[in-house]
Amino acid sequence: MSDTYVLARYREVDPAAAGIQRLLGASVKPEDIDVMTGVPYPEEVWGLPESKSNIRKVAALFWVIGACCGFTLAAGTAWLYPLPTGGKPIVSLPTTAVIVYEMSMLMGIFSVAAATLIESKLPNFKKLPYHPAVSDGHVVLSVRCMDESQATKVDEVLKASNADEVLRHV
Amino acid sequence: MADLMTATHEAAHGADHGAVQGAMAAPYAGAGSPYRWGMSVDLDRCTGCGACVVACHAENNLPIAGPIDTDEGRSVDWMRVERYWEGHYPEVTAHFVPVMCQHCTNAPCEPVCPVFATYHTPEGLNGMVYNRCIGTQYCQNNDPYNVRFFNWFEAALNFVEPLANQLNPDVTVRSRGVMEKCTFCVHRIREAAADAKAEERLLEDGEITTACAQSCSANVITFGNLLDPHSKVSTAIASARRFRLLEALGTEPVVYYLKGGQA
Amino acid sequence: MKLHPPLVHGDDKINRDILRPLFETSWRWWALFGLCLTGFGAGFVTWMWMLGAGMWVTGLHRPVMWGVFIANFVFWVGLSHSGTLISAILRLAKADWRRPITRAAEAMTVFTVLMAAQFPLIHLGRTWFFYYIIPYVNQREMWGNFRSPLAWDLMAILTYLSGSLIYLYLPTVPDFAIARDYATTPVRKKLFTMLALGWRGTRKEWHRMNLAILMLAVLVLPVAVSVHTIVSWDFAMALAPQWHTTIFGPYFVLGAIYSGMALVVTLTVLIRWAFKWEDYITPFHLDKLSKIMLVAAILWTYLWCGDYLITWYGRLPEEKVILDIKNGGAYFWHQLTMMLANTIVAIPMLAFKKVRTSPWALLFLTVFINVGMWLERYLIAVPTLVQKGPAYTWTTYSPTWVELMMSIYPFAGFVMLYVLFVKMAPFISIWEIREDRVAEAYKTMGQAKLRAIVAE
Amino acid sequence: MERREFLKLSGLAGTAMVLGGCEDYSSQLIAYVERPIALEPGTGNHFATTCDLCSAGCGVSVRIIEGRSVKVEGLDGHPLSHGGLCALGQAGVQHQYHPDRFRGPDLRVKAGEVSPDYLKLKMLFDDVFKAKKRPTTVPENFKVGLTSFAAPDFALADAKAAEARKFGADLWAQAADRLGRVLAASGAGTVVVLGPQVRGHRYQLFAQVAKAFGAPAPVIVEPFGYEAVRAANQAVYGRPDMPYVDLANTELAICFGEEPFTTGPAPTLFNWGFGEMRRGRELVRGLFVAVSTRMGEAATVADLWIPVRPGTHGVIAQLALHAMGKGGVSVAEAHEKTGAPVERLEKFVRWVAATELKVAFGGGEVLGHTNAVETLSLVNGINVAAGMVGRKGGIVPAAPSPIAGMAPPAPISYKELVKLVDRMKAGQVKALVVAGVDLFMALPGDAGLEDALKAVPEVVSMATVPDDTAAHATLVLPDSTFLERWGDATPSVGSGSSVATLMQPLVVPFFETRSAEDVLLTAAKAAGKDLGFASAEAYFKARWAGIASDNQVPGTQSAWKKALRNGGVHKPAQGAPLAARMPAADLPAPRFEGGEQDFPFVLQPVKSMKYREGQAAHLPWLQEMADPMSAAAWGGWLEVNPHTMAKLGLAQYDEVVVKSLYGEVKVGVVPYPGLPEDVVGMPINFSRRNGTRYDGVEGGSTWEATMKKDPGRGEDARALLGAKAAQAAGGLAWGSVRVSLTPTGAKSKRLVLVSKSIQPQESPAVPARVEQEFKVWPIS
Repeated sequence: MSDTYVLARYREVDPAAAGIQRLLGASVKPEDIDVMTGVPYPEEVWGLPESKSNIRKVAALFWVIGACCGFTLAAGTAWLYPLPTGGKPIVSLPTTAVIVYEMSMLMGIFSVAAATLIESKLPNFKKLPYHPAVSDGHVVLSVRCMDESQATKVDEVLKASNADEVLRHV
Repeated sequence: MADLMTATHEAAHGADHGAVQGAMAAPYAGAGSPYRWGMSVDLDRCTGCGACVVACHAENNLPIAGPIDTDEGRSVDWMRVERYWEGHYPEVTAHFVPVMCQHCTNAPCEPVCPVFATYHTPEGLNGMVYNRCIGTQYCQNNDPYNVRFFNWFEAALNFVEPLANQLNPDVTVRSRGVMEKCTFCVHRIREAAADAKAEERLLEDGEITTACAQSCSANVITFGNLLDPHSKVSTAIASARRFRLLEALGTEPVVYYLKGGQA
Repeated sequence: MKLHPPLVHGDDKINRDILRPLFETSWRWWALFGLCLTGFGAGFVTWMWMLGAGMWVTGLHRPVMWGVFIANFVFWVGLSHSGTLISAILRLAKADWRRPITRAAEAMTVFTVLMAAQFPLIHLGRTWFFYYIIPYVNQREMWGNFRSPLAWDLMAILTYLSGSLIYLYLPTVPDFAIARDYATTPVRKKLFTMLALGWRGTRKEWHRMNLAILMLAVLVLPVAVSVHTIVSWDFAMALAPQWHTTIFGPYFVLGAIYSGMALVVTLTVLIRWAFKWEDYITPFHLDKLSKIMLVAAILWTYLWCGDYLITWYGRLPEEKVILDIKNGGAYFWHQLTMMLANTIVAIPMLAFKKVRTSPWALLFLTVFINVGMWLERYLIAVPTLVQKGPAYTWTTYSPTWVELMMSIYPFAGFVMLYVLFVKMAPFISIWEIREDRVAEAYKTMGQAKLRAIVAE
Repeated sequence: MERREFLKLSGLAGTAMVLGGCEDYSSQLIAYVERPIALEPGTGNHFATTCDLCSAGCGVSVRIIEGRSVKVEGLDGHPLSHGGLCALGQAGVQHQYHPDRFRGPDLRVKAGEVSPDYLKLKMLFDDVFKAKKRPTTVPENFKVGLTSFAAPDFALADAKAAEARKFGADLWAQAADRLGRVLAASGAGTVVVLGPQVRGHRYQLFAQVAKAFGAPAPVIVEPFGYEAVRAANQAVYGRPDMPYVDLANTELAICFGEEPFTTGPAPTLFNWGFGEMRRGRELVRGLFVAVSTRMGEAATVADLWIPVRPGTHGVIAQLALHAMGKGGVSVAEAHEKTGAPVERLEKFVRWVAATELKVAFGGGEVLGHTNAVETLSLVNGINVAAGMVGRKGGIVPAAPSPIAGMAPPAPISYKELVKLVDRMKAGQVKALVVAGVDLFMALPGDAGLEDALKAVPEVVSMATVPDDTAAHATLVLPDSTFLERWGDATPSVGSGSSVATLMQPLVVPFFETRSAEDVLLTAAKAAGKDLGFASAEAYFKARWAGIASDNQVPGTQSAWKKALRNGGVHKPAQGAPLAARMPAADLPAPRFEGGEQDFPFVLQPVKSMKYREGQAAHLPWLQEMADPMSAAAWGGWLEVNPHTMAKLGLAQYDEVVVKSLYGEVKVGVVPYPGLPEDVVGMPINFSRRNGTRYDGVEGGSTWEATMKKDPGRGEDARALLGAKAAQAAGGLAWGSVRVSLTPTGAKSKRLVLVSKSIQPQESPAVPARVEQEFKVWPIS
């Protein structure tokens, strides 16, 4: 049996945040609670454990890889097939530096974009719990429930937290 | 890394190409070529007769641009005799300077080509590979002597039949869209060098010459091996009259001019 | 003041206002698109014809190998600068007034670079072999020459284009999601579902998105600077008089920011007028943009004067002859118009708040500035070449109709892509506008005690 | 293997590249292992022959690859070319492969109207080209570069070539018949006119044929010739021929008006001499002084240029005599008469006085003045006064040809030519045979040559390439080029050697052309006057029989073969001593036609090395190359002093109408600082009314690659000259016309400038740049 999600729509942030506190109080695990919003809110708003991300590290790593690629491209290929031009050394550091710079930046940018998508599990066209009111600025809580009994319990908690709407996503 | 760079650099250019006479004595260490082609142009002998210009056209299949394109600056003269006026009548003087590709040791046109269509050969020639050229025209921009030429149109079409029968089969007719320039008659060098190699000997001085030098009855132009201290060109440029065009740019041309006048 | 989202989904005013151009198409849009398509098509046909005929159809000849084509290239690369660059700077500086501007500016970057990147190809003698420049493994075992500034150009423009595209696309994903939710026809629904990548606005997605935007801003900023620096090096690496100067890097970058800001203002004014977005783009925003433009104008003028003075003072014969034809010869009017546009008229006018906040005055001024900036590119490329090298080979240059067509081509192409983009994505970043309003609205939030302005 | 056989084979092997090959061979194959010894596919061979594009007669070495002549080079060790060759000689291959060359004989029914037979022949040859160069994908009229070529259809080309050759041969049979009939019918009314480059036994054969038919001896016409030089030489040296000016060994050379290095009687020889004089000796560097009105190439390279008013060159000769204490005029007087700067004159006097070995010679612009003979006599007088006649480093008598009776008589003078034209007009000439010269190039516009030719019932032209004379011909019998035929020459100027050069057919005649000798022999035979020679080869072999004793080396090649190999025979020699009479001291003032009021400028016609006496005008290389001084190309230009231009409000490229008493031409202006303010220069003989696509007055041909309409070369400067202006020696005083300039307000569409930056006053940096380029850097 697949997971059941209980969605709660709030017009305002405060009741939504309060709702989360109630859920936590009702011993719902923090990792089962997700918030969908139309704008980014600071993490602290929800009182949930902070999200972690490796984007910075990935970017740094690929920046270095890009630099190496740039060096290989500029210096390595010149050395593979040495053709002297204009009295300049076959491996000319100043010109190589330009390529190293551009390649590292290119790889850095690509890696940031890729890491963001991968960490966010995007693109994802599966039917995941969602409510189009998010687009209008509503806050939607999504709670993953293991079974029907838990879902019913969560339903009650959310309804009690002034949610404008509570529905199920199967 | 530093070793690698030094080694390759020297391979290409010889350790010290800055000093004038010393440069020519220094071989291309890595490449080991016994030749370094150079030229002297004695301005004191030159009469501006233009024989070299036609010789170059005949030898190298230079296209005929026609009146309109010539006026628009699209004629191709790998070799040209520049004329400079100074002053006013009657205190007027003029100078002739035959100018062709200077085959600079530090050629500014070479490194800017993104596809290696032009590069420096071990024999010191500024090589031009037509079929690699994509026509960025950057080399001409970076060429302080304006001796590179672009093929604005399909040259083969202006060699109206039967004029095309005159074409030299040793030299490519360049296609539209590529740059070209004086090659120091590289096809002559290659042919003779191959023959010499088959006979297991080096080319002797005077065995080959360029079309321009050959045509000049006033013997203005001398072509030869700068590494051979006894070659005619080495002897000719051992002169106080020697100078090179735009020498201050540091391009180190191998075409040496000998100043005209009573000096 | 509290922000009150609508009671029912699909009734949000911001969403409706900003998404309107995506879903409604007027005859005026078709007219503009048609006009641009015609111009673009005519330019493209001209290009193809030139490919068949040869470069002799242009006014180029020895030694003027780079004429209007390269001036166009530099101009369009320059225009691209104020999009990504300014957006990145403003994001990093957390300048909240940027919000209604950035999307239009970033899109401008992508499309101007797309136009600019064609010019090196247009200019090639053998365009059909352009791939020789791309480093790929081939049977000849030959690679490109990375000592050539043109190879740097390739890398820089590639990086810049990729970076700008990503930098434009990623922050638009949440807006694509909104468009997806608002779309009514199946085709649009499908399109925006694809573009939105399944974005739901979860806590993690927003966290990563914000981090990614920050990282991209950090990375793309130096790339933008390097691109125009490298374009300037195409000139500065050449041993040609007036080109071979160290000032070209910063000079080009500042010129690029200047002309780019001018185009941003032009577009902002026009968008504001066309879509009646006066509520979102206010004179306050125009004032801010104009102030950046003013700073760029002053700095550009400073560098130009420095370059001029040094050349004038040095009196190197080969540089002086080129200065002479700009000061009193064939290029006198070009230079005068350029100085009028970029300095003499622009700086005093921008000093007045009245001008800075008046959309129509700004429209006139910014278009004039870009005329001046195009002339500046032309003045960099052409006078040096007509009197370069031995005086025997000096010449003159006058463009032909081919160059004219190829100058119309990028304009038409750019506007065409831009108006197409209007149909593809919200032109103002909806979520950023909303974020701004949210941030201003809340003083205390849930469990946190926060200041009035909140931002990630 | 005999050379002739080899040539046939080489033509055959080259069918892939060349039309050549006689019809008998063109579709056969020869086994590679049995190929002639000299024929290596892809490898060039050099053969010696003689250039006949001007009267100098330089020995040349021609590179032949697979039956094609690809390059004409100087012949090493030849006394005239010294291994080098001038621009014109090198363009010989373009003469050979000129696209507008006559394809074969044109037996016209009416003068000037091309016969249907010729058109058919032309079409047949065009079909051959089409079969070899077949454009695909793009229609003919869109030849802009997309054109790609289908594989040549050699079988079709061979078939067409065979057809064309056969048809041409048939035409030749008729043509020879017709020529024979014409000669027989006209008898004493026949006039044979030959060009100045006819310097060998060709003249004797023509003379023999003329005699056989009862016609007077052929005459040689030299356009813009050296009548005055010959007259002055006759007066001073006692012989009219041109001696050897030994520049190589002299200390001071004084050149009066001549452009010896570009257009003189033997440019290669003088170039060599100049190089040797300047830098050929260890210790001595000879000085070169140029005396001229217009600063040309000689004045440019001179150590001292003495600018003189038009026609006053002789005063400087008098000054030189004065410097040597032989009368003459003083510096002050010379300055007054010539306008030359005093300090230059003083320097000149010092140099003349200080040097022992000196040589003076003249020509060029001096020849155009009414006082040319007197001036040149005074110039020769310098050599006499300095004791340089017959001395090394001075005037060396020209040695006769090693083959006696080879040299033709001197060309007729301009005055005699005019008389001939008058006789033609009067209907006294029944048949005119013209070979190797375009009479229009020798006469001013108002000479009425066109009417005269119309009055001649039979005009036979032996031109290789269409020219104005051929356009009026009733019978065109195209001569083969010097690369395709037998011939010989002895130089018209002294070279310090006794020289006879041999011309041999190096390639098969490209089109259906025949050498004039073959045509004459056949025609004579057809008319029942067999001269006893089977062919041109037999004729020349017989004439050269005399060299056998000199050259025979036992056990080696025959003398004939050796001569062929060496391109003739030559050995250092001097002619019989010259007389050394001092000329008359007086110098008449030059006369000019046209009043100073109406015609404020003196026209200085320029013999440009681009066009020479007109024989180079049809060659695209020479049309396209920049004139060394004006940097103009493709046709004519008008040289005007920049100050004059400013006064007239003229700018570069402005079109002006140049008007003289005799005619007017429209031409574009080029600033020329090397001319006085009241003199304008314009090249002559650069265009033809009925020329080829390259030298036509009106354009018409479209440049295939660029689809640009050729504006044509424009009306020639000859139109400005008057026919009556003759000198004492009978030469045309072509430099004695005054003109007016009227701007048309338009820019000239015909002016073509290779270099446009020739206004020093407007580009102050030009001299600076020159300084920089000429800067001498110390040796490290």
